[in-house]
Amino acid sequence: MRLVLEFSGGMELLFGNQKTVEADIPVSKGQQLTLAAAMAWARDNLLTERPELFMKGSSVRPGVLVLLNDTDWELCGELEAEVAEGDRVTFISTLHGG
Amino acid sequence: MRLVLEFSGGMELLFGNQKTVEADIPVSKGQQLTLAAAMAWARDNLLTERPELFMKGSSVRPGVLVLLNDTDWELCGELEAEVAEGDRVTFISTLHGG
Amino acid sequence: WDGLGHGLTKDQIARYSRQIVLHSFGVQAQSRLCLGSVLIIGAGGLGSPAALYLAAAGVGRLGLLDRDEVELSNIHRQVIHTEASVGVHKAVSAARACRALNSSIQVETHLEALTPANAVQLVRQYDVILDASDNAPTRYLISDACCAAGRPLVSGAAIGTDGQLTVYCHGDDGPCYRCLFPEAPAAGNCARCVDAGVLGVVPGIIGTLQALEAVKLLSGVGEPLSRRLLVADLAAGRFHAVKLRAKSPACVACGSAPAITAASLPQYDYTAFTGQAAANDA
Amino acid sequence: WDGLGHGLTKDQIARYSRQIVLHSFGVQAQSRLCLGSVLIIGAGGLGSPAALYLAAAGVGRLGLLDRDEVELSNIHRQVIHTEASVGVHKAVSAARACRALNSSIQVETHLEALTPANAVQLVRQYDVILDASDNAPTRYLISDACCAAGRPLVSGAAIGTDGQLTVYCHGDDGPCYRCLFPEAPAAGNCARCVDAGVLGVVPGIIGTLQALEAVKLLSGVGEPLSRRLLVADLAAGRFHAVKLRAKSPACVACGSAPAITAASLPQYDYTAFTGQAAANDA
Ligand SMILES: [Zn+2]
Ligand SMILES: [Zn+2]
Repeated sequence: MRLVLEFSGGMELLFGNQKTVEADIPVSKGQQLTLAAAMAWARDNLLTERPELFMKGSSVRPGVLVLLNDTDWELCGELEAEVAEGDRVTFISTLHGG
Repeated sequence: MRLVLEFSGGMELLFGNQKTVEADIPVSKGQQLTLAAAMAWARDNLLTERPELFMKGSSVRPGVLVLLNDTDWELCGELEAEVAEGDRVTFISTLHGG
Repeated sequence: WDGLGHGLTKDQIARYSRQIVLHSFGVQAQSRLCLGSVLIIGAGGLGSPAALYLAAAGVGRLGLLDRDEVELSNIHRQVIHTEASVGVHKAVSAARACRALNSSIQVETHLEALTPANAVQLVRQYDVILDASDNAPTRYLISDACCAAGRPLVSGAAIGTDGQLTVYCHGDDGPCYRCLFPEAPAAGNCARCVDAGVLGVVPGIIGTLQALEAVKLLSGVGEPLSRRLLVADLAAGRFHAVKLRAKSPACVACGSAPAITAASLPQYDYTAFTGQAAANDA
Repeated sequence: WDGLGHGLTKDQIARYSRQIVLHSFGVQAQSRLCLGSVLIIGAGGLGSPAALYLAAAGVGRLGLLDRDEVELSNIHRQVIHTEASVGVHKAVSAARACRALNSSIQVETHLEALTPANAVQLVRQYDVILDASDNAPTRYLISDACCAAGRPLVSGAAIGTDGQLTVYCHGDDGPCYRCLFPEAPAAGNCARCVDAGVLGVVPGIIGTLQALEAVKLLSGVGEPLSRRLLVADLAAGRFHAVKLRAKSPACVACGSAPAITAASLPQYDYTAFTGQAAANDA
């Protein structure tokens, strides 16, 4: 399944400084792809350094906002949200600086 | 044909202060809708005042930028550009203030 | 002279005439600005433009809080200060600039750090709070104090060429900082901590946008960025608005049975919660 | 002390350290800023923040052009001026503020209006031009002069709660103002002319974004807004980027056989072309 993965607020530094990645994630026939699975795929296939800055256990680390098509994943079902062909999944690290 | 019409930079003042209008424009069977026709329809059905601030002859008045799906109409064929179901047509008045 | 019942003086009408003639703003909105108050926490990169624009716009009472002194290396982004104010307390230096812009408003300085002990009573004194701070523990403290005191919070942040902006604790359903981030990031665990530089104009843009949000909240004109996060990638020149969750009934700060209240907040250990002291993060 | 071959002094390295430590910027980009020059045309609502941030960022030579004096009703948006500078020439007042921020840069004032007679030679003296003016004839004149002199132009505009920003005359295919608007709007024919008010913070946001574009152009870091127009609806808190046409080979200013050149521009009648004098529009 083709997804657009976006990284911002510093998250891109963990992914080889890429802000946008067009990903093609293998899905078994008849299966749905969840945000949890998409995130694990990104960790295993795209992450270039310090995985502890991306995930904590099977979820995202504290301080990272996850969006599905520009909407907070909390409104879509979080880890269990189902993603569809062409969806955009965004990981934003919250900034503290001023 | 359903289009989204957007007005900005002061153009909205000519259209009852609406910035976004969901328009349903009648099209004869087998006919295409052009930007010229969409513009004429907006003039005849939505414009509430001072038509000379919107159009000049059959085109837009000088100082107004026309966009089709966020792209300058000059890149799409200007008046003759064909619009499709769901397209966004935007009219932006250029600002001079500072 | 108050023929229109708006409470503005002739001098105020002259000074703010370009805002008053604006149909969508007008004399009533200007009057609400002139009667309103804003506390800006941090007189640095974000607070500098926010303070200048809020003083200029006519916010009646402006509080400026900072505990640091101006350094030369601040000025590339903290444009409210000058070379002559190096070594001067930031809140004092910023207040001087605000008064020079607009002697008709009241400018108050708070020269102490914001602490659990003083946060709620400080926040209570103002209508709108601006988070222009630079570290995670202070951001949690400000959000909690705004929940406890019932004040809307304009939160801006900037680092590198990135900026973020939202309004917390607004209206019926607006979330607080803890609703979004109930668990603090581990100390040193932000991707940018190793590279704490910032292009000076980036907090300039975010801080000016914070002033805009405060003007919207005080004046009642426009749509505040509640439940929306504006994400700015300023190297690419891109702005992006994302839709945020509503407030959580389970939130320990703004939920239906909050553990953190005006009474309990002073005992809350922000250093333990975030694993970092208020000073060591940028 | 120039161990890295970047031409920065120890003082400059200290002053700009937070930009220099930024990986994507660094010492080379800072050095290009320090060796660069910007002309800001208009020291008003847009020019105020632009001048402050470009002076603070370390642009080596800053030109400030305005013909007006500061009035009290300007200050709600023109935050580089103070009450004490009411009656002072705007370029002089703005230059004073820039020098107070950064005595290590060169600040030049131009106290005359920009005219067809002086435009090309003024624009030629700087690397990047900022259009922070407030009327249509001046906007055409600035664009034409940038075409004739081969200078990139950062164009900002603001009125009410709306703002617009783009970069003209940049690179191989960037259009000029005339490529987009070959025919001038008729005098008084802008929808907003009857309602010339402006919320003060709106030009603040656009002017700060103009400073960002100038920094990008001078430093070579980031993607300038060429062939893109940023449209800001600041009442709604929305930014929108639109894709613009390339330059037109038929353009009278920047085309393959331009009628308007450095030699012919001084004779061009902007008042006749736009139907309005440079002063009577906001
Ligand atoms: Zn909450
Ligand atoms: Zn051209």
